[in-house]
Amino acid sequence: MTTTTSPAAAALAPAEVDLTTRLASVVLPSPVLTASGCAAAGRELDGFLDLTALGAVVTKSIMLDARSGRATPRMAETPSGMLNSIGLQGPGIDGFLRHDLPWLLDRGARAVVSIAGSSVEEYVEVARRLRRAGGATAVEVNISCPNVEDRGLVFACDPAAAARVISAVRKETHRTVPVLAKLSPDVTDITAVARAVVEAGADAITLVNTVLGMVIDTTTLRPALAGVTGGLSGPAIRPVAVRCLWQVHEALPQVPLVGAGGVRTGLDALEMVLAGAAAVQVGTVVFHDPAAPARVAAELRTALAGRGISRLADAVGLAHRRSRA
Amino acid sequence: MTTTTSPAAAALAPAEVDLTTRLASVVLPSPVLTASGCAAAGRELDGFLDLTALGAVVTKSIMLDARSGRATPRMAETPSGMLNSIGLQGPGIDGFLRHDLPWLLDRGARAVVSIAGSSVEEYVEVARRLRRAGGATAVEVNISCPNVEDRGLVFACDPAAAARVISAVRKETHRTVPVLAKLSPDVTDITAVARAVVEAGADAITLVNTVLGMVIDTTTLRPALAGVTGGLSGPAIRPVAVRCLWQVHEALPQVPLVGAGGVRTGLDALEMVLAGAAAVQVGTVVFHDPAAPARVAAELRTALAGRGISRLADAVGLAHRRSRA
Amino acid sequence: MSAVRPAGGAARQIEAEVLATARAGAFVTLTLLAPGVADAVRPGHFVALAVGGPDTSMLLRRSFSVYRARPSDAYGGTLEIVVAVHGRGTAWLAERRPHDVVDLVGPLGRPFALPREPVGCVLVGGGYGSAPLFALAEGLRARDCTPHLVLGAATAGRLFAPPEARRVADSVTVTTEDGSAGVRGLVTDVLPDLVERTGADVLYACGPMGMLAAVARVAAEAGAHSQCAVEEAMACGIGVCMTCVLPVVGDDGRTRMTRACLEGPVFRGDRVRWDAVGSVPADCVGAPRLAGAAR
Amino acid sequence: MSAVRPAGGAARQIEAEVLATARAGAFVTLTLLAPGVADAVRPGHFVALAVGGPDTSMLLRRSFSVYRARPSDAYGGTLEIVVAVHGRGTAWLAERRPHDVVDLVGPLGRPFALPREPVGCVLVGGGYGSAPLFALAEGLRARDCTPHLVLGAATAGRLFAPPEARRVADSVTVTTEDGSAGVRGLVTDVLPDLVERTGADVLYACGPMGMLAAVARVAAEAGAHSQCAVEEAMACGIGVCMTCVLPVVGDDGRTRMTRACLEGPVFRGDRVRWDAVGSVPADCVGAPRLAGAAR
Ligand SMILES: Cc1cc2nc3c(=O)[nH]c(=O)nc-3n(C[C@H](O)[C@H](O)[C@H](O)COP(=O)(O)OP(=O)(O)OC[C@H]3O[C@@H](n4cnc5c(N)ncnc54)[C@H](O)[C@@H]3O)c2cc1C
Ligand SMILES: Cc1cc2nc3c(=O)[nH]c(=O)nc-3n(C[C@H](O)[C@H](O)[C@H](O)COP(=O)(O)OP(=O)(O)OC[C@H]3O[C@@H](n4cnc5c(N)ncnc54)[C@H](O)[C@@H]3O)c2cc1C
Ligand SMILES: Cc1cc2nc3c(=O)[nH]c(=O)nc-3n(C[C@H](O)[C@H](O)[C@H](O)COP(=O)(O)O)c2cc1C
Ligand SMILES: Cc1cc2nc3c(=O)[nH]c(=O)nc-3n(C[C@H](O)[C@H](O)[C@H](O)COP(=O)(O)O)c2cc1C
Ligand code: FES
Ligand code: FES
Repeated sequence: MTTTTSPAAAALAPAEVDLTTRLASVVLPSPVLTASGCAAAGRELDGFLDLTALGAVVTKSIMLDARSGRATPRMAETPSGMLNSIGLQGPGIDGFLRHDLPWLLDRGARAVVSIAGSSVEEYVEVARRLRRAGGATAVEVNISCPNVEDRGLVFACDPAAAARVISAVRKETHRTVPVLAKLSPDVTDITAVARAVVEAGADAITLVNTVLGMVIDTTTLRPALAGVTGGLSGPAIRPVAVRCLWQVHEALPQVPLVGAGGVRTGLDALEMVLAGAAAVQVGTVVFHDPAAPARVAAELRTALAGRGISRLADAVGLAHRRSRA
Repeated sequence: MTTTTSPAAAALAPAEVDLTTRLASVVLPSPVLTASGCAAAGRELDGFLDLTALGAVVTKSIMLDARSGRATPRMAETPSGMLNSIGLQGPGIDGFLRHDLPWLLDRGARAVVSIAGSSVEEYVEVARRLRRAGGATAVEVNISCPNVEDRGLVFACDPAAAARVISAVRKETHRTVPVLAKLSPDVTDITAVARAVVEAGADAITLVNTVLGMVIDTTTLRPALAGVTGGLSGPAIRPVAVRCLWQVHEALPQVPLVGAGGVRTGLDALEMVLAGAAAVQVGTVVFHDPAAPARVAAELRTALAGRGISRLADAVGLAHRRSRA
Repeated sequence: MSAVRPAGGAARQIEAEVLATARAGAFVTLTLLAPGVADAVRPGHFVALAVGGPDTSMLLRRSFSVYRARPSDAYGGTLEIVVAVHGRGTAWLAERRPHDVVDLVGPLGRPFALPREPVGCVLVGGGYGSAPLFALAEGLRARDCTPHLVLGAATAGRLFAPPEARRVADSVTVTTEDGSAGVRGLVTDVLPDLVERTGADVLYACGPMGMLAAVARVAAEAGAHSQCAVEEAMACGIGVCMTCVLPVVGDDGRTRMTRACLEGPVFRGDRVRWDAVGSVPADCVGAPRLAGAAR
Repeated sequence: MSAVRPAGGAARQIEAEVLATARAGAFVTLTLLAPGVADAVRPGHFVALAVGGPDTSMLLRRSFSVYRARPSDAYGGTLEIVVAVHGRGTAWLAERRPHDVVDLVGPLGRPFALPREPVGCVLVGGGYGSAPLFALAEGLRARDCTPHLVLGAATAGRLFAPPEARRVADSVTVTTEDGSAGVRGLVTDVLPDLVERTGADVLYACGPMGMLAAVARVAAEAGAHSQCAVEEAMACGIGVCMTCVLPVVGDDGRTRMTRACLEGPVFRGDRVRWDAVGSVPADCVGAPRLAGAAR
């Protein structure tokens, strides 16, 4: 019989655990963040949790101009998940910098600003204005957007296109502000895209965006979403996110990773940390439990303490080292 | 307000619904099949349901030689799904043809025989022996196997490699026996692989095999599966399967499709039919409910009747026509 | 109408104990112990309940108008909701028994705006949409307004018309499509007449989208105000996901895709682009200039 | 030992009503109405229960040894299982109340083989692993065998030792690792002595893998037979998925990865490759010749 040894170290008091984490040049007091598009720009969650205690608020991806987003229905519930097709509704970068970012910073929270574009130029312009305004702890680049200059092909699905966006945004961003490339899991080889964005200057990688899915309404006999297909998120996709983290950490062990995809509990966060994530984002589960990011951080602290792990940093990628041992 | 009109046709009696379906040259009395690897070779399900009433039993993928499969643990439960890493354990084609297929045919059931290989030559040899033995209603080619001749790259992840396998198997298979290519959803562009296998001679396409996933055990701090990564299946992935069916039916409306991925109820089956599937497979849900394929067929019949659809064939791809209307 | 609710809104997340359940026609009413929430509820507010228990495959909360709230009763604050069983989530709620606990977030949204003057009001409810109107009628009476109720449904069984209806309103008119109760027809068949007869200055409505559009039209034709509570599919209920939007005209005259959970569910009837609900009007702020927008 | 169970096995799928629940130390026992199943149960059989209700996120059944089956009692066939709460599925089962219904498939697997001669037997249970041994002891007595029980656990609370233990067995020995009940130590500390004293010809065991391996070793050293019921993670329980395998030597002397749900859970102790459980021995039929097998 193969014995499944649990780590020998004795349990600690939760308060003894050091949860600080590093994403390239930035140190965050907690490894638990919100996920882009699942926390708006933070304000609506205030009161449900302490925004300042989060690693950061990752804001809804912002484009150059105001966008209406798609028609409704924009969502469908699926087993242990949901499908969404919002279409990046938002006020545009200027409105965001005037109203949303200042509120978040005044509140004392850290902001990871997610940016999007439909051309390399649009990403560049959004990054430039963001740099001018200052205040962002990091920039997360949502490259799961169709490239209007290449037949609507999604940037994240092509290593070269992904690299072009990241390299352009990296140039437009102050060197002390890390650039996170957020990848789509809908690719044949996630490590190829990861390598391309790291070579292009990404300081860290967020894994994963939603998985392309679809629901057909069996009453109307049509697609449930106005946008026909949509992004699948929630606990249903967690095994996919963990697999992507594992593969990318295996390929690029030095690159800080941020996990996203169905994190519901502190043990889910720990699972991602063990796979290689230095931080995790809580997205869809916020819709179920608005205080989830704070709860997940507390549960992660307890879980690390119970396993005798005194520093989060020691747990990052630990499953790789233990499975080789 | 956009009104969601449900189909005007009046409800029918379930018995009036014609469930027969056609997969290329073969007509099946029911569109509900088992899924490869989720029903062994049918025998163990006998007693839980009437095997002869199924569209067909799709047998566990068989390779040339006997295989032990992987070490354990081979499974982990996930939210609304599970992960497996069996490693194609089986008796090899000769043992299968001697013991398993004859039992199924004697029992009066139809057999869709799933074959696998680690090289084009292995697929060819398995197909050849299968042809010699006869009895298969169709051959399903599981191309989600690593190609030992190309650094372990999975055939299904490369349109050219996928096409080579299908074209070789098509040549070795009697022309009245349809060849189904079973695709992996883990690709950037499923329609590219679909086109390639159809050009190579596939008579129909099964969508989808499992999604590559991973679970880390937060007690042992190691991968939960001995095989590290595994295949995610069950209702969690249904939106991915429906999306693949939709995309491939949109691209290749003339090609018969077989849906697989999280079918639990008759409405789930209907959803896949509306997306373009002429038949569906019930896989993981059999572990929950051994009689599921029979129940799903009955529920599908009732669902079609309630919507005034008298022939399954009329519902295939209907959501495409209704969403264009 | 388009400002974001100030940060730190009144909404709270609590574990609410089920105190009582009852059947009312096709509906189930749940009475929930909701200290700290019940006090803050105004007519038109809604609450979002987690469904299915800890191992559920249902990730999203279900939204319900508050039927009655008792801020400081013997239990320290209770509220009642009316549940129509629709799919599995509402079925689960209808199976709850006293002492069970449900996770509740509320109060959510903006309530009905009340007139400053003592005016005539007509309150129109479709199906369970009537739920918030009885407390609203009481609130209107407290301001010396004269509330008249119109309750409609497809059939008698789908009417929610509790006994207090006659007590809280100056008149109650019932319509059913099949004539199984009250006047046969739609609420809008009786509405113009009632508005004229009562000289109502404000119409309040809660129910299906088509009914709300009709009420808004009747109000406009009669030169009255209208306040319509919409029901849009909501993933979060708290303003963070952008799934619940509909095209609404702002104070600046421009149309925006507006969150029903945060800036609604109650909207001025003359501000909602009823004909465009479900789509993005071409003149909407940020409407796509070309087809195929980003995910 | 390696033949497939004949098609149309005795297993059935039923909706089993919970008749009674009880706490027993760290365990909960459930009594289930199982007509058509209870009759076919022999000691060592298991049943697989669906957990979590209709909207659950838990897809897989949970397996339990049958503790007692009463084929033809007043209810028309009942069976009892002993549940140790481990994760969410067992927690859900432990929350069931009389009149609740659980979906059950059974009886599954191969039961313990009984000796043809009246011989001495030692029955070893670890934790809830003792559950099937009491009915087994009764069955052995009915064949004029003399059963001796050894029940072990980490602590007294994790022992499952119901009152009838003393009635059904000629002797009962208890061990706990912390000494909180019976002899301090492992069952294997007392086993060789007991086997020698009783001259047992057959050892039966159910419990953790390490314990089973030790029992099989003691049996081999004493020249006795052993019958060991293993507990492997099972996705289907009915033989279709191949998740529950362990390396077992067949009649032909060759090792195969063998399904615990269909050809077990009871195996001859001398046939299981205990040291290789969890791995594929290199001499196993079909063992990989190179690393990296197909998915
Ligand atoms: C502001 C508001 C107030 C409401 N008040 C009431 C009330 O007082 N009484 C009452 O019975 N119902 C009310 N509803 C509708 C109620 O929320 C839905 O019937 C319920 O969410 C359906 O859940 P289900 O699991 O039964 O159905 P399913 O169809 O299985 O639900 C699947 C998903 O779709 C969403 N959904 C389905 N139908 C609706 C709908 N009509 N509106 C919004 N989301 C929907 C669900 O929330 C869920 O996420 C209200 C909805 C809103 C938005
Ligand atoms: C033949 C057999 C007989 C058993 N008899 C009993 C019994 O009489 N009493 C009892 O309390 N338990 C028994 N078990 C163990 C019981 O099945 C598990 O404790 C239970 O499945 C755990 O489910 P969970 O949801 O609580 O745990 P989780 O860890 O949440 O389960 C997750 C998944 O892992 C599987 N799993 C986890 N632990 C085990 C385990 N130890 N064995 C098999 N599968 C596991 C579950 O089935 C599920 O699919 C038996 C197992 C087998 C195979
Ligand atoms: C409603 C919704 C909106 C989203 N919007 C964005 C977005 O604007 N930009 C982005 O990068 N990801 C977006 N995402 C993806 C999430 O940030 C996250 O990567 C994904 O949902 C997986 O995590 P989760 O399962 O925790 O939600 C969105 C997800 C949801 C559910
Ligand atoms: C335990 C298990 C074993 C499987 N084995 C095979 C296999 O041998 N060949 C194959 O083509 N697919 C195999 N599959 C994939 C299924 O046939 C099916 O494509 C997939 O699981 C999605 O359907 P489902 O969600 O209904 O299970 C297996 C799936 C499971 C869960
Ligand atoms: S429901 Fe999420 S923003 Fe309104
Ligand atoms: S549990 Fe599926 S084969 Fe044994």
